[in-house]
Amino acid sequence: MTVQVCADADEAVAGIRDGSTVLVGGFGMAGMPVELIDALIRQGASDLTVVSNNAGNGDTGLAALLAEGRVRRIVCSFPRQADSWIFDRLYREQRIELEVVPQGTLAERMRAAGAGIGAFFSPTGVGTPLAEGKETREINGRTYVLEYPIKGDVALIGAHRADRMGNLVYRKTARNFGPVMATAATTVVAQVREIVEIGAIDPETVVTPSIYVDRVVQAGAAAEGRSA
Amino acid sequence: MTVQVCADADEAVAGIRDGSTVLVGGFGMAGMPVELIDALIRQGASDLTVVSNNAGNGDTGLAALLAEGRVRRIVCSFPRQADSWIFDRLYREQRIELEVVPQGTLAERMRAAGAGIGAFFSPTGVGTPLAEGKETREINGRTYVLEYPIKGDVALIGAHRADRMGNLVYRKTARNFGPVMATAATTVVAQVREIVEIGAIDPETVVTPSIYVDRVVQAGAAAEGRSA
Amino acid sequence: MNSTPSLVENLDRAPLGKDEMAAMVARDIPRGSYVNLGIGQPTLVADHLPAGSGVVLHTENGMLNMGPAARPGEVDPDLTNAGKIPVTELPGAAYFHHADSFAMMRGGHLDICVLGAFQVSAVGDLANWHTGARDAIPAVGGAMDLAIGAKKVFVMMTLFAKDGSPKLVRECTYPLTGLGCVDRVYTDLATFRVGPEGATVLETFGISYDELAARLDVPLAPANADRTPSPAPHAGPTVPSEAPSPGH
Amino acid sequence: MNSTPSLVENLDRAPLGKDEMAAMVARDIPRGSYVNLGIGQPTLVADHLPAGSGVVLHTENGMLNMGPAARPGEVDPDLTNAGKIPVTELPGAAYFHHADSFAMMRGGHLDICVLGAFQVSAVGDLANWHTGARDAIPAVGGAMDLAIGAKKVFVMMTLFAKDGSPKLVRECTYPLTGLGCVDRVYTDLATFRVGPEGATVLETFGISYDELAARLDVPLAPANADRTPSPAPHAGPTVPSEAPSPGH
Repeated sequence: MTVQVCADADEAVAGIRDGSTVLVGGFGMAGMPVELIDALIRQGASDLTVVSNNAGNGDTGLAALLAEGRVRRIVCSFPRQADSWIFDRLYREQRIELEVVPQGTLAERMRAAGAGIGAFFSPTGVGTPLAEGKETREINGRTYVLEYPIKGDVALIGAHRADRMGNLVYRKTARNFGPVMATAATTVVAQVREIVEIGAIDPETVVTPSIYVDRVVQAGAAAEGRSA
Repeated sequence: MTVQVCADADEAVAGIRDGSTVLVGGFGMAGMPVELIDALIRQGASDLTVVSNNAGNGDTGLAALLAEGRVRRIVCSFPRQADSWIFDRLYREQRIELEVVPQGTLAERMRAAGAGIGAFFSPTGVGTPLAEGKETREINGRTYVLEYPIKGDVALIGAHRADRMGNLVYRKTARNFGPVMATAATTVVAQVREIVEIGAIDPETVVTPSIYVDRVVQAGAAAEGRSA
Repeated sequence: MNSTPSLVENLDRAPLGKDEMAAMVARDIPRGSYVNLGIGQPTLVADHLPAGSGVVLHTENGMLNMGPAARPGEVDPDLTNAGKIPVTELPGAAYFHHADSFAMMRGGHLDICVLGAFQVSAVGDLANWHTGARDAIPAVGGAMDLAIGAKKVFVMMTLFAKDGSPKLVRECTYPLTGLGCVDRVYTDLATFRVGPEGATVLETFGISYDELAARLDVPLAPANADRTPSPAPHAGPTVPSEAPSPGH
Repeated sequence: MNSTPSLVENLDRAPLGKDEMAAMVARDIPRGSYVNLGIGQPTLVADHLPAGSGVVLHTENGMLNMGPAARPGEVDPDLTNAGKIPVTELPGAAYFHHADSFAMMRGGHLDICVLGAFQVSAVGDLANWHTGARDAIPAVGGAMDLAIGAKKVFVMMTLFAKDGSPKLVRECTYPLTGLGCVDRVYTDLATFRVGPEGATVLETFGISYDELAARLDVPLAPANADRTPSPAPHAGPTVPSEAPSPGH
């Protein structure tokens, strides 16, 4: 359905419910939808499951959402980082659940959700603690583990540019999880640097087609809106 | 490994062995690597399994390869067309084996081969003759059928432009199966309209990264070569 | 179900022609929908979408926001639809490869697809890829992926085959394309809702509900009536002699 | 196996430093290879690839033909490597999303990946993501995908841990990253081939083969010898007292 071009980040995250599964884009800070996360903190939804590659850095963004006690469970590949002190504390205090998923399996499980695949056999993690308790099968002499889709209620992603239909392009390695998460959530919200007219993006270069995008907001729009 | 920029289509298809599985790009004529198929006819490999969306049109290209009796088995989604008389005749004379695969399953099975997925559960075709004898499973209340990868020994694809590293871009709906087949074969050969210097393709717009491409040849190179 | 209007019997109208059926389908496509139109008759639906509808057309061979068929002089061999017919591109289009295109379908992202059919059953089973004839060459294309993928599947067909056999049936006798996947059926004589609750008649054209029910061997109910589909006997079809059961 | 040169014992050389190990790895990367360098020490390998090697670097966060780390003034927050360090782009680069990037790994398209390790077993099992400490927060990143994906996996590590325990082991005691996935191990004291046939010593640095064999509790063979790995007793390790077994 037609994309909603939002006036600010608050409008972009309106309606996210308690208990939602929220896919959060970004690899480190590249592609991280910082303004959408800040708006989600203001919006108030709690008891969230967050799916993201990392578990927050420093005291802002995803880390701030965690610090507010709004995340019940996090699904990620690499929570432990030099500056992941907020997650570290919550985890050691058993105030947050953690599911560690190999990075490629994390991406592929979201792709499966977006592509209507019910489950898939992956060679990643076979024989390791991360495959414990999972179904395995030998296919053509190689052992695989069965992995299930990860579907989001909401995806919050960062992109470089949107047109007013919702087509998205990214920039360099900030592309990372955005295009995959955009296929895997019921409501997809993109924070972009620039919104351009329909026809201004070359159809050959579109990375996330408009069909996947429900709401777009220009970064900085929230700040401008609040200062007005 | 470094891409081989071939002088003509004959060099591009050299070494294809009898009994190979050959993935052939194109949807109708769009993206069809006609010169590579013509070169394969000259090259002589036989007892081939061909994987392609269609089973040849008219008397040229894939149809001509079939007419030469070089294809033992064809895997495709849509063999029957107004101008598929060569396939039709061979099929009715039981001189060619046919595996009909739903178009999206065909694409996804090749993607699985390229992505190292051992098998996947698809909802397509459940309860139909094309799922007969296949393993099924109910996941979250929906029934899926288990599908296995299709891997090629060789892929012959058509693209619009290559750089001298082997990065490829396509044009409009001629993109179709090319990018998927390029991930799914041991040796990938691309026929392109233009070969440009390294750096001349914007890295944001590359559709098939160079890692997947083994040989490129400019369309028309063969004809020029032979007339010289 | 209560949001559906009650049955409308258009006794004064002639049965619908192809273009009128297409217009009927177009009327039911919400503004801004992402839609795939199957090859053949469903393609006509595009001509009946109002200007500014914001409907975005998908073609399985890797494109969103496909435009109308190319006119002479506009033909680009790199730009065709699923029927391999040269088409055009609208502003805001996007191209993608086949695995991505079918991931879009299979993943349930298309709002509506419109397909032709040989047979549809009252519970929404679809048969549209194979006549079951022993010497026919099977060819499925993207039909099975579309049938199970789109959020809503609309079928557009004549209600009776050339031999007079009904195409809305109790159970499909042709090889299936998908199970329980069809939501609506648009025909020359009537439009139907089909699904787990059976077949409901929404509107008729040049035929009364009772006449329609008599010609079909399918339990039917009129839209928004206080009764469930009438249990027609499973054995001993009530099909009149001019509508033989599908033989092949 | 016969194509491998015979064991070279460099008794006159000091054990290798980090940069010498990186150079040793770089020497064994064929021209034009597609290579992923793990975060940490393996990153150093890039500095030792000869000009014009044509080696193309992959970074898991979605890029091929990554260039060196960005110098001050070149930093672009949209362009980082797997370690989140700002990097640069070389001509002929390509960007792609995470599912495509890991499909590239898992699908076996990378020629070589170079990883650090806590432990490698003689048959090529790898442990490099978790020390097994009860209070450690597990974090795997892309290690498991890389371990099973690349055509060849090279490990670069010191042969002994800081506590003196050997890191080339009979069986990994740390949680595994992948089974039987490592092909070569580059250490300060020796380089090894590992795999189904066990561990083979290719070259030593500042230590003799016999001395090395005495310090490791692993059946070893010298490269290209006419004997298979010596069956060291499974119970009663022959490890000298200065190399305690890994405890944690």
